[in-house]
Amino acid sequence: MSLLHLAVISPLLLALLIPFLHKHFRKIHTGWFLLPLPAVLFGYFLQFISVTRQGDTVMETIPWISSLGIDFTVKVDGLGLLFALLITGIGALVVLYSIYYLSPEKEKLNTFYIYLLLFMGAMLGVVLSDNLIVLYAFWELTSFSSFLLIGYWNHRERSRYGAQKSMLITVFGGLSMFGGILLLNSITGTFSITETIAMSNEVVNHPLFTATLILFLLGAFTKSAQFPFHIWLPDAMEAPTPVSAYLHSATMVKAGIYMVARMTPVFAHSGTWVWLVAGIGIITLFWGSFSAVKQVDLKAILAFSTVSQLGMIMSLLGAGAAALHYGTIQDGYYIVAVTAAVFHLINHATFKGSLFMVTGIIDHETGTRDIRKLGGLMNFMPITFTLAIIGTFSMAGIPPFNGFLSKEMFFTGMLRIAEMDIFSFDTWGILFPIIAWTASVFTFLYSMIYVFKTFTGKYQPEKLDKKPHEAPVGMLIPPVILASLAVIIGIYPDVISGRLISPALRSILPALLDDSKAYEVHIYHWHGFTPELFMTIGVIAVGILLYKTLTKWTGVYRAFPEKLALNRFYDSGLEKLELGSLNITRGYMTGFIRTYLVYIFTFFVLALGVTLFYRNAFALDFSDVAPIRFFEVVLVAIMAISAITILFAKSRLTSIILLGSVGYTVALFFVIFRAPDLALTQLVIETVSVALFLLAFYHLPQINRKEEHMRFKLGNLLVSIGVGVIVTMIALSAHSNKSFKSISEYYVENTYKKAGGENMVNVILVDFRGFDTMFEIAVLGIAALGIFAMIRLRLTRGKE
Amino acid sequence: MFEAILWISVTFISLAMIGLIFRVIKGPTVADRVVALDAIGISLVSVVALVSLLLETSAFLDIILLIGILAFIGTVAFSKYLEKGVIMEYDRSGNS
Amino acid sequence: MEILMAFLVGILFMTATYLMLSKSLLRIIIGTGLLSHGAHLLLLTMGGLKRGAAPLLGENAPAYADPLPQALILTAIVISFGVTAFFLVLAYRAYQELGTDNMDRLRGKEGHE
Amino acid sequence: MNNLIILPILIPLITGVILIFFTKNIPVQRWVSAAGFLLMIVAAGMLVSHVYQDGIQTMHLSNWEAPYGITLVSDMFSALLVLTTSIISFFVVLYSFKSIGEEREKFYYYPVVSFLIVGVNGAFTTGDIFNLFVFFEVMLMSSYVLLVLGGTKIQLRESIKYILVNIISSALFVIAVAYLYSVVGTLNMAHISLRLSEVSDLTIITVIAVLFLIVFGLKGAIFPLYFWLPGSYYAPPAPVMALFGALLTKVGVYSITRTYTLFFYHDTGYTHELLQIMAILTIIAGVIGAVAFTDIKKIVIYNIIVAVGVILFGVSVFTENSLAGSVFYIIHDMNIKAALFLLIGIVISITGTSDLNKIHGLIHRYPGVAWTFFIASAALAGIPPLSGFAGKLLIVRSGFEAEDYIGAAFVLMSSLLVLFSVMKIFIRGFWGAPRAYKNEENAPVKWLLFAPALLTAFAVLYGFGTEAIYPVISMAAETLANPEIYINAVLKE
Amino acid sequence: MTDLEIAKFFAGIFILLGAFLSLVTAFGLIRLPDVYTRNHAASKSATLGVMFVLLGTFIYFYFVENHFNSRLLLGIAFILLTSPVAGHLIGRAAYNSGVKPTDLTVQDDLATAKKTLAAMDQQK
Amino acid sequence: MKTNDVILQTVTKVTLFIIILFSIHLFFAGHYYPGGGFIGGLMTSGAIVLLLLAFDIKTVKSILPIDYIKLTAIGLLFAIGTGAGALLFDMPFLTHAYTYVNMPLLGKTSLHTAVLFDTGVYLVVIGVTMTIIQTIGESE
Repeated sequence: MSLLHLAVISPLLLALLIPFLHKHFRKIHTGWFLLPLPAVLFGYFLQFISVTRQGDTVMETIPWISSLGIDFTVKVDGLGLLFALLITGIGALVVLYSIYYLSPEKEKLNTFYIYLLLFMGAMLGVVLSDNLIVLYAFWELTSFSSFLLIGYWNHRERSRYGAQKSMLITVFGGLSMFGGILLLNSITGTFSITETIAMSNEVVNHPLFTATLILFLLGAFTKSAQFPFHIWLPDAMEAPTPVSAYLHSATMVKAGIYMVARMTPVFAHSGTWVWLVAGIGIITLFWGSFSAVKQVDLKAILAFSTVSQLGMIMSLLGAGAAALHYGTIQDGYYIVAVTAAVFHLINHATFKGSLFMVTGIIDHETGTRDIRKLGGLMNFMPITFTLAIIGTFSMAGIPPFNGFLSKEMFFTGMLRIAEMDIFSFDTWGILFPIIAWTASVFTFLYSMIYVFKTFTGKYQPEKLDKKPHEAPVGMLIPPVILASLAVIIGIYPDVISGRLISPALRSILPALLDDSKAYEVHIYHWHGFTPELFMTIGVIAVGILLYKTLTKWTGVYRAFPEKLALNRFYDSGLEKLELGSLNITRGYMTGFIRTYLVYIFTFFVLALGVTLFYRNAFALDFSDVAPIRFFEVVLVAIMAISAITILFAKSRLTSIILLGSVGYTVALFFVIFRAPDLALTQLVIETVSVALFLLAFYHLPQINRKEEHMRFKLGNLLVSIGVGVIVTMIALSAHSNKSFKSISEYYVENTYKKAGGENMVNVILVDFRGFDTMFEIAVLGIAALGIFAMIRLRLTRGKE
Repeated sequence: MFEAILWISVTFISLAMIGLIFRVIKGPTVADRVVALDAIGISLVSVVALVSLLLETSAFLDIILLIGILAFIGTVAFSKYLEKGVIMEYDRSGNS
Repeated sequence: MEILMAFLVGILFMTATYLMLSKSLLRIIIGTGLLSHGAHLLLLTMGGLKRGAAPLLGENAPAYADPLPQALILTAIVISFGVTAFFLVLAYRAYQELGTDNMDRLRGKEGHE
Repeated sequence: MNNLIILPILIPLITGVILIFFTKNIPVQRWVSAAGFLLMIVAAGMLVSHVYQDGIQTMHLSNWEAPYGITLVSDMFSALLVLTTSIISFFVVLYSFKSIGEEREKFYYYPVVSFLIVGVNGAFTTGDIFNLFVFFEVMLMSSYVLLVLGGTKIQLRESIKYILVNIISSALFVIAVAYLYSVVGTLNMAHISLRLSEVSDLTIITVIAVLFLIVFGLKGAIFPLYFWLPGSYYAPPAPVMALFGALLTKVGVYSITRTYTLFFYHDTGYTHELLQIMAILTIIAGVIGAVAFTDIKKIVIYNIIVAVGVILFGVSVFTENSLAGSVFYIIHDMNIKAALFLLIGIVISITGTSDLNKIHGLIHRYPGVAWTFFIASAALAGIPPLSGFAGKLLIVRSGFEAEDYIGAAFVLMSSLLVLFSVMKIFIRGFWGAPRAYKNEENAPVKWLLFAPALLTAFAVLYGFGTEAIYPVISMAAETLANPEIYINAVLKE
Repeated sequence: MTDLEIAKFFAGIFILLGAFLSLVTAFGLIRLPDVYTRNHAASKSATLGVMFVLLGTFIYFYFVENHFNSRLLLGIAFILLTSPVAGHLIGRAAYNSGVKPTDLTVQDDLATAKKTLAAMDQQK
Repeated sequence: MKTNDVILQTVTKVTLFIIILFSIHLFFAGHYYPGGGFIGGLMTSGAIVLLLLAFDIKTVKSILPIDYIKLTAIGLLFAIGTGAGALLFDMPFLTHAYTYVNMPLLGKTSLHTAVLFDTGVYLVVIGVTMTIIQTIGESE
């Protein structure tokens, strides 16, 4: 096990220790034990920058299930490292923040931190695994730890709802991706991502390519809350705010982005990929920002904003993938889009992380997140206000914050897309910049709503539970760090461009950027009077206009039919699933044994009948039959008549007697077919059975057949005739297909010679097949025990 | 000749059995049925004897005694059932 | 003869099925009795009914009936006897506790109890 | 001559018989059965290692050469199942100590459980088709007794249905054997396989194959034949339910696997296609049922059906990999089903109900139970790296490789709904505001949790240690995929 | 006629007679009016019939096949012993369970006796 | 109603003897003629049933104070023991051994471990049938 592996699973290992730490150091907030870990890991991963900057990678392998090609391979390359740094860096800040946010008296800190560590480890595993199966395992672990974190306050109905929803949707995606992984594996024969990328040509030309691609994208889209799977994210806001800041803005939701970026080299050669990723991304962008505007809960605004920002990154990745489709860099023509994606990924983590923390502070200090109750907080919490301004302005794409830079690049990418000629991009491509711009307007709008509705306007103390004041320092440090990052990156973007962005790009577009000099990222503040600049100015202008006239046009949202809301669709879908299943199940599981038997017998008749017919198996061969003798016919007649008469018997006694007569006739058959042992046994057994019948049925009421209707009888008759016919037909065919001599000859020869007996049947019973007999008497013994217990042991319900 | 006799006898007994079965089915009382069943049991003895003769084997002769025993036990059980409604009493000395 | 027996077995299975589909517990149990008779006869038939002496070496016959199916049937008979006895007692107890032998009333509510 | 192979059958048999003599002495009942079962685990473990080292183990009972006497055959598949059965039954017995109640203990509960295991292990081990029938009957008879033991109303009512269905399936088994005997004239499974491979006209064999599918399908609860199962398994107390859920259907599944790999592999275009369709329908039906109910017993019971479908799908694909997947999965499922049933047994003993609407917030007082359940549920759904995963991976991948995309997709998506159904229990029953229950104090939760917790731990180990088990499993799959290995081991010495 | 044929002849006679008696039994059982008379027919003639058949069988096996079969003799003895008892039990059971004799019945001694007994009990 | 069963009881005593004799014959003849432990056991229990019919359960219990369930278990042990005996000689389970000996009076007779096995069957069958019958009888 290398140090790298240890780094990946160290959060999981620490999670095991948490219960002990929590139990024995009650006085210390459990979070303090956690804090060093992400910090140290962050430092550890920083070292790798020098490696990835050279275009090198580090790879370590521990064999796991090598027979299936599943090994725990950790690979650090530009993309993985970028994410690892995000996870550990923001992780450290979130842990610090949580120490002040969660009260050790009121909350179960041990479970909280176990979940958090599980998540952190899982996330590191996702971004650093080179083996798809291991990646998938960690992927599901993120879903589960997210489920647990969302349901942390599980006494709340909404928490449970949100947890279930997020789990269902993300696990659905995970399974789809698993299917994709397996399909991919059946094409390439490997689970290693590195090897798969090397084989991307074969993948693209495989007939199953599109299916594989879609399955992978389902995984990525659900995790990254892309339209229409985004509905889980707003409900996930039931989690404690540190969790939202960490999982639902900075890391987990980015796992989908990671996946798309990671698989771009494999899939991006096809236009489908470009279309789907860019298309879904842009729709998500628009829908998220559009929906965010109508929210009144600060966290909900941020949730929809996250959805929309993720859509933006996704669409950029899709647009950039075209570079691979064309197989050339073309002067960074499409690479700008990928660069923007990676860049915005970082930016989003900074400003959204800080905004979530700000929201947490507001919630913590005022007791509400409802913007209708808030207002004028500027005076009470100036630092928080400053942080919020930085965060929202960056989010809205206002210079000089980092969001502005990536937004500019985003417009560039979208404008480029319109010029592509994949599928129908030449005709529909023009929609991309238009939607992008519209969405940016809404982004601007909700950013303004967030900051100004909360911090400016009228202070409404009567609606608040407590008097607001500035948050404790510990709680402010993490958002301050993030906000300053947003500013620093905004001013000096090249701090990260060479160290983080270029190596990541190299991982996303390996074939194009093998030569490390091929493309160096440089981010400029000023491009000249480009269309992008005018678009930004337009966004701000229209945004301000819309903000001022907010009350006049929000009716638009009410016009949107509630019935078509995706949430409604999910809820009713789930309800219908349960109810429908219940109805279906109740429909056939009637509890009537007769129904079950009808199903069984019908299946018996149909399956065998169809097989007989379809395989043309029915055969009739008279050559090998014993002659029929008179008294045999008589016996057959007696038996048939007795059996059929039972059907019409009206009294229980008659039925039993007729059954007995069938049994005795069977014994006679045994006589004429030369089976003396059988005849003896059958006679005695039949007698005992009849006696038992009489004993048992002495207590049962007379047969009442009046309740049986004609249709009922007719159905039964049909089924029974079918059964009889099938049994006969197979018997005839089986008899006519005798292909081998029975092994019985051996018994005839050896019964005396080797077993020292003369009665073959008996010798078979006690010697050749004595084992059968032993367990046959065991069956009898068990039956006796059962009968004894059944009659003697009578538990009443209370004793159960 | 001998075989012919056997066949005739088989026919006789077969006919007899059919008659007895008729009685079993018809009743009218349970006692009638029991009587007929008893007779069937006894006739079965004859049938088995005849079959043994026809098949020229002594393998089935044990069955004869067996049927006799069973028929007897059966009849006793039946008649007790008829008479008392129970077949086995737990304690006869008591007022069962 | 095998062909005739095949038909007889068919009839036994038919009546057994019909009885098992009815509502009265008694008829159902009688159906199971018929069913096992049918199965045993079928096993015998499938072994071949060719003439031959009873499988006793004392018979000194040139050919014997196939002893193997006979042994199997014997086992099957005994087992089905055990099962039938158990079933009968169960029926008796069930009637005592539940007060009905009508299978329709023995359905049990799904998801309750 | 190696007599090891018979010990997993013989030990519980002797244990059971001895226990009959000490009916009223409950400590003896408990500890003798536990000791016997422990011994059985040891024997089964040794058997597995023997099979691993020396290949298929056979034993010609009564020393009669192969097709004439009864032969016990332990290939890796059966040895593994025997081992799993032994372990599960041991834990169920431990669990029963404080769960089943003294009345039942006095009325042959432990002997009958032993006999049940005799039947199950015997069915896994035997190499003779009629002997298989006999072991089925041992198993069924024991299950009848266990089902009805106690004689409550619901038990009596459901027993009738259960017995009726099984009588029918037994009769069908007999006629299936009869037909087969008519065609091939032998009963030894290896010999049957050998002779079947020499038959030129296979049409009737196909029909018989379908009949066998129906026979075993009734026991293994595949699609149109499983209707009896939910009601019957609902009635008995938790440990019995665990035994049934973990073992009984698996015997049916085992038998289908055995016959469809050893006998009926000549007309796969028809038989295995049919099996596949039925497997998929089984999955769908099971999932629908699992999702439908808000009763914890029902939910887990319907999950049995899903698992049966998944395993049989692997069998129907019929490649070495898919069979390996099925072997993986069947062992996993036995283990995890036992754990789940025992866990919901604990829940019922705490709350006194199995209605999910009346259970809330158990996690606050019983975190151990809750987390064990959580892990077991995740394992059930095949979440990596827990135990169901490797099997599902192999099955689905083989499905893709064999171009049975739809079936593989159903297997995959069944995981989601399975997870949904069991997480429903977790979310509604364990989460939520805590509440108090009557008789809560009387539930010996700590003792009861022991068995399922260990079984769940096995599930985790099984998942993580897949590589360690893999050679064993692939050996089992290899034997299944190549019938001649089996035939040679039995017939040519 | 050889010994063998003589034996066969006697065996045949016995068997035929026995079979005939069985037929008569059946005839009786069908034609006779009530359970008591039927019981009469069954227990007398059927027993005799079967004993004849068995005797014939025994003779045949003993003289022709040279096979002395003790169970056959035991069987004859058994039937001789039990058949009357069985008849008695059925008759009594029928009476006690209240089966009415046929209208042709002239006299019911047991009923009278029972009445007397009952009357005596009452007097006490 | 109290009845007088003198006739039945007297005849029972005689027939009982015949039945038992017959059952023992069937049991021992098994290896050579039709019969065997199974049918022998059934006949023996037939005899006991006849006793139960003619007398009553309590009387029969005092004559034959047997716990039939334990009898079943003993029978099973017999059968298993016979099989397991072979294990001691490192032979497969249930391997039988036999030899022919010349006994005075009886002539050539075989000593066969299969008889032991059959004894197990015999005991089990008696045990089981009597358990069933007696349990039901007592429950009435």
